[in-house]
Amino acid sequence: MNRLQIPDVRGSLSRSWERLPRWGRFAVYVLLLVGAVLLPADSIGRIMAPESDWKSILFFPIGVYVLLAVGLNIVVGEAGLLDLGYVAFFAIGGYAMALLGTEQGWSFWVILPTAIAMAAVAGVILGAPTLRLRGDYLAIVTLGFGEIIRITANNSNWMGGPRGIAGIPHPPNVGHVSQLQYGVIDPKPYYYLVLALLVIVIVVVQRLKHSRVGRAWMAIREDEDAAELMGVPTFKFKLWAFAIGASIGGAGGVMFASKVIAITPSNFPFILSVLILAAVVMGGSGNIAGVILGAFLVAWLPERFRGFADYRVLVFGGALVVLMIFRPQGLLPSRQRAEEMTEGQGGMGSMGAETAAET
Amino acid sequence: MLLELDDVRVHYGKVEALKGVSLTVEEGEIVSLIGANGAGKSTTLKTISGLRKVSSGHVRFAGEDIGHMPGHRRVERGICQAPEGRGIFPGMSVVENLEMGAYARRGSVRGDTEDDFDRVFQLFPALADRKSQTGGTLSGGEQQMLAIGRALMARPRLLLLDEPSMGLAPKLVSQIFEIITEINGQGTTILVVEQNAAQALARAHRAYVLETGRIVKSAPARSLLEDDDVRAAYLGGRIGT
Amino acid sequence: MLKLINFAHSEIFMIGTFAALFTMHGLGIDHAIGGFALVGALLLCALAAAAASGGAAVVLERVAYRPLRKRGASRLAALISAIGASFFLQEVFALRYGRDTLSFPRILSKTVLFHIGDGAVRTDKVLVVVAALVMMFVLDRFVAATRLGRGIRATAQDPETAVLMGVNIDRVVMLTFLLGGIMAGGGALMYGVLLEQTRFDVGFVLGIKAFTAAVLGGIGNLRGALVGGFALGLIEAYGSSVWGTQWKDVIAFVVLVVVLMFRPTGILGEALERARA
Amino acid sequence: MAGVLVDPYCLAVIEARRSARMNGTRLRVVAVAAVMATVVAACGGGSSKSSSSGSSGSAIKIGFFGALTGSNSPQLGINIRNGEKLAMDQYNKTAKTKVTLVPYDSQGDPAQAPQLAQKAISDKVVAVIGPAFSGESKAADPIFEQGQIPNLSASATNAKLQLNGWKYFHRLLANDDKQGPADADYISKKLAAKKVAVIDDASEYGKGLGDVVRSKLGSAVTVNDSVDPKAAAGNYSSTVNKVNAGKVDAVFYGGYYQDAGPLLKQLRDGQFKGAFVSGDGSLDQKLIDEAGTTAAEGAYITCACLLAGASSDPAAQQFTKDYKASSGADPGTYSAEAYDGTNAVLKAIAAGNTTAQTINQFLTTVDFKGITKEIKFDPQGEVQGGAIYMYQVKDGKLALLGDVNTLI
Repeated sequence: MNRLQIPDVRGSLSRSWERLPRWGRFAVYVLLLVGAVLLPADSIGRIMAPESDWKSILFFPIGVYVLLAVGLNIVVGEAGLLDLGYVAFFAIGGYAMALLGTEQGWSFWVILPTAIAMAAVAGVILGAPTLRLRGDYLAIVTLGFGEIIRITANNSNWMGGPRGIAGIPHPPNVGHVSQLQYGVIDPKPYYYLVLALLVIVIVVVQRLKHSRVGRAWMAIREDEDAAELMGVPTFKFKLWAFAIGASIGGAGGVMFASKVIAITPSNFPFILSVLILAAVVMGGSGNIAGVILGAFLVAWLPERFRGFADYRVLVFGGALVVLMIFRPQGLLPSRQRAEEMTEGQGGMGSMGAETAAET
Repeated sequence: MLLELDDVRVHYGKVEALKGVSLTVEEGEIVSLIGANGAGKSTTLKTISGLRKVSSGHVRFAGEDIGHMPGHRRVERGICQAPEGRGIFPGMSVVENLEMGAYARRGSVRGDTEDDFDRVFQLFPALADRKSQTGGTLSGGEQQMLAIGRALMARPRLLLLDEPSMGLAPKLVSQIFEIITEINGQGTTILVVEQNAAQALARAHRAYVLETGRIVKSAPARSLLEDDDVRAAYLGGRIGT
Repeated sequence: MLKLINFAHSEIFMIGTFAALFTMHGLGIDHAIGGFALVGALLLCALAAAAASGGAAVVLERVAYRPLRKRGASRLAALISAIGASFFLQEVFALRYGRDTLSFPRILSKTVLFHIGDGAVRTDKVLVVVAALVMMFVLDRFVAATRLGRGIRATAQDPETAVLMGVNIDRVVMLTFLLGGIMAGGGALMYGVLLEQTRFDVGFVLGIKAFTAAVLGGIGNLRGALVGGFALGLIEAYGSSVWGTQWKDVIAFVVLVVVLMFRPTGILGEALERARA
Repeated sequence: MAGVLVDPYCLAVIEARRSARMNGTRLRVVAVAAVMATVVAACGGGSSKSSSSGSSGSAIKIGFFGALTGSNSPQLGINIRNGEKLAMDQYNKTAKTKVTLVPYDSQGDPAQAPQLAQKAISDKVVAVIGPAFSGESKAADPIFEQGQIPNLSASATNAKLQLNGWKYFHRLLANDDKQGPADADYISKKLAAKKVAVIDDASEYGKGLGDVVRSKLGSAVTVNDSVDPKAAAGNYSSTVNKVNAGKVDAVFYGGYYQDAGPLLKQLRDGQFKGAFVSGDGSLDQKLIDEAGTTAAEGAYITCACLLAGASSDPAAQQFTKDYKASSGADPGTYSAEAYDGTNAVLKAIAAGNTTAQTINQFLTTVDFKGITKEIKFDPQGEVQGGAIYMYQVKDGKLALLGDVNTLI
């Protein structure tokens, strides 16, 4: 019975959302956007990050994590593929920015689409031989891919080895508006840049979700065999999910590298893949608002509790367990997902039969 | 009364799958439960076996309320099910699958189960030839035999059969039902769920008709065979043997 | 075995190494010993490590897995829960015992018995290989031939039908974790004897390696895990001698991808080709 | 609550928790509980902390930048912070304008460095001791440069940092371009090794140092290996096999003591009899604990730093005593450098310079005798005359052999 109570409250929220007229929803979007634009204010920062620089962490980790989580959500939340090596695409974007920026002298705006394409190609290269695998097999292969990229960067002199690459150019300034002057000191322009990209990505992803592609992903997630039998070219759509997710990761990497100037392979550890995955799942995989919330919390909480330094990871680990116990479907689950859960068969297969409990 | 369901309700999430099912099975009977796809037949069996939680109502077995008892303890009480789709363990050999049937009888050692093996191999000689073959490599008919044989290994007082004829050739179907009658003759009470209503009604003593989570008819099986509604809905107007 | 990546298994292993270390300290061992004293001490350490790891595994199952199982949560949720538990356990040990490597005392003198080519065959290595093979054999027999072993396999192959056969799933899952924990504890002692060190994050990489080996051999297949482990070890040794140690993981993963391309369920295949339709 | 600064966020949280309880909806309590537990607990910790640093608003702030938590925190953080703190405590005893220490715990993670550097700027610290790691220096120093905050590293020895034309960058010890050749010279000249194995930990620091040694030794290097200690999980058997197969006279290891210890132990277990030489990352008593006294005996370790406890200089011995009284432990690697660096800043403040710019100006001309060396910076920010010291493990302790140049 308890189980029913939880989706109910959430359900009433989403019902009132559905009742909102078109202009009402639009107004909410505009309000959210205005809120996001005003977010770097110092007064907010004093509350949100008293022991760190709020404007900086709004770009990284918060902005970048949110972007990565939205990208990974396509792979995990929409297509139901477990990817434990998502950081690889982030790294590819970062290194593309670093190498093309320092050695070829390309501009940020040229590198961004190039890197997105490169990451997408990498997604296809990883996906093509491996996407026929399922579950744990796919997980370990993706994990391996992430490690391969990092180790290769660490051991290849042309990628700077463990020293990485320094002197990465910033994006060129736009006009004389202070929000668009990309330098070392002011993090705000980078935050607005990542915000703009995020808005574009979200619009595109939501459109995609409600298109034929999105329905195909849903079918794959729910029952791959059945989808295949119904004539959904599952392999093609899985590859699409991988490529689109990868390209968003790549874009995140470009942003990150152009802000921090110097990157090393240690910027792209396995644990980052895990954190982003945790963000997606704890937020509510498949629901973009949930994913954003999850990524925000994963990025923000450790910064908020700097004073707590030694216990941060401990508490984070404990909180993940508690959260998964009480809200296995995430903080803001997607509606379809919630229904899959109550049926006891999540997209990745449930943990076992629902058996009558000894209560 | 061996088994009694009293106004049992079961939910899947928000959907009510059983809307107050009441039925009884007497010692020594074959009772069959017929109905269309999605009527709640399998859910009823799963509820009796403890795979589904009862939202309200009672399940009584041999006078004891077992509605909230975990599934594995119900097996110890003597309820054993051959599930829909047979549920053969594909990685285990025929013998190992049969041994799984005797799992609930804790003290069971080889000597003790010897008789049970003999009984199963007598009923299903085909299995005796395939003792060491893994379950996944058997044919559909053999798997069904194995599923029933495995359930018998538990020496059940009540045997639950979920669609024993599903996916089998007509000749095999009659064979299976003959064996079911034989098992019943040896003293095991049977509750069988079937879409092949003709066979089920022909072999059963009594029958219930389930429609969208409710019992809509209950009568001696023979009389249902003559029932016009039932014939129209489940027998396609044609009476089997 | 139960079809989930137990990310926290590395920490179960880590707890075993600490238990073995503390037992050695408790016994006051500070130099290599021999004869019956050695056998006794090793058995005590094995017992302590197995108890600690086994106990931790059972607690983990109760706290981080069972509630999710009861709620019919997705495997993804279980994965995150395990990752959370893994972070938590690592940090508990990091905060309590520091982040530096802790050394084991030398309990067994490392005498070279003979050489094969350039490789020296040493007492500790022989002991570990023998002990590992014995453990594998016992586990293999246990799962194949005992009632509980059958219950475990049945649950892995088809949990719902297992219940219909009278298997108490909660108990079987718990005992599976216990068994896994005991094996991890045994492995932890071997690691301690062989490499004489531990650290709060010692399990992490080993966990990933173990998982890789299991996938390489075929999940849920004990012999597959053994084959996978050997194959992984050989690949890594070969890779590091030819291309340098820094590339061995890359080589191992590339081989893994190639193997999975041709055999999507590992070298020996999944023991249980579960009908999915 | 009196005396404890409760920040508004915490109040909001307490309020939210109260209203959740009143509404009584199970959902809210459950959903928020996990986060709440964190928040409430952390508010306690966080607010008491902010009260201590907030109360001394009038004092001049000097930052610390390095790893106070995380895996390298003992060596590249706590040692340095304690040295810095000692200098400031001594100064505060007599000075009119007090100084306070503001820690920025980077955990050695370059990804966290930019926001912390930014925070240091908005906190208006006048100088920073750190960043401790070379990696985080590359991410943080450009921000300090733009923010015009003098930063003095007691430990980052990457040989490229000084080449960026930074005006606010300083470091208190010689860089790897000096340490590496010193190691190589010692191995080839003093130890007369004909065949050398050079192993590194594939980290920015370890590989950097290893590569300098490799290029200096040239063809004498017959075995190379690069092992990420995380990936090795403590097992160096393939490296040991390579070393033995190469029949080398000496092994040089570029990496940190946590990994050098097990490697050294396994090398000795594997019957390697030659010399073991390593760099500053291995300079820690724990190296001996981890390798075991027998295996560690005779190992050589270079460092551009002066381990005060191993020095017979009276000033260093006095420092060792004070340090021990102040932090309850022996001074570790880089403690004395941090102490000297802090004193350089304090001398500027004592001379009336209270802004970051004037302190930086003062640092260009500072010249005094520190514990470790004459403190005087060249235009690139490098301390002048930084020597490379050679240490050796003797009877389970780190003993100072002396300046490498004088030993050869």
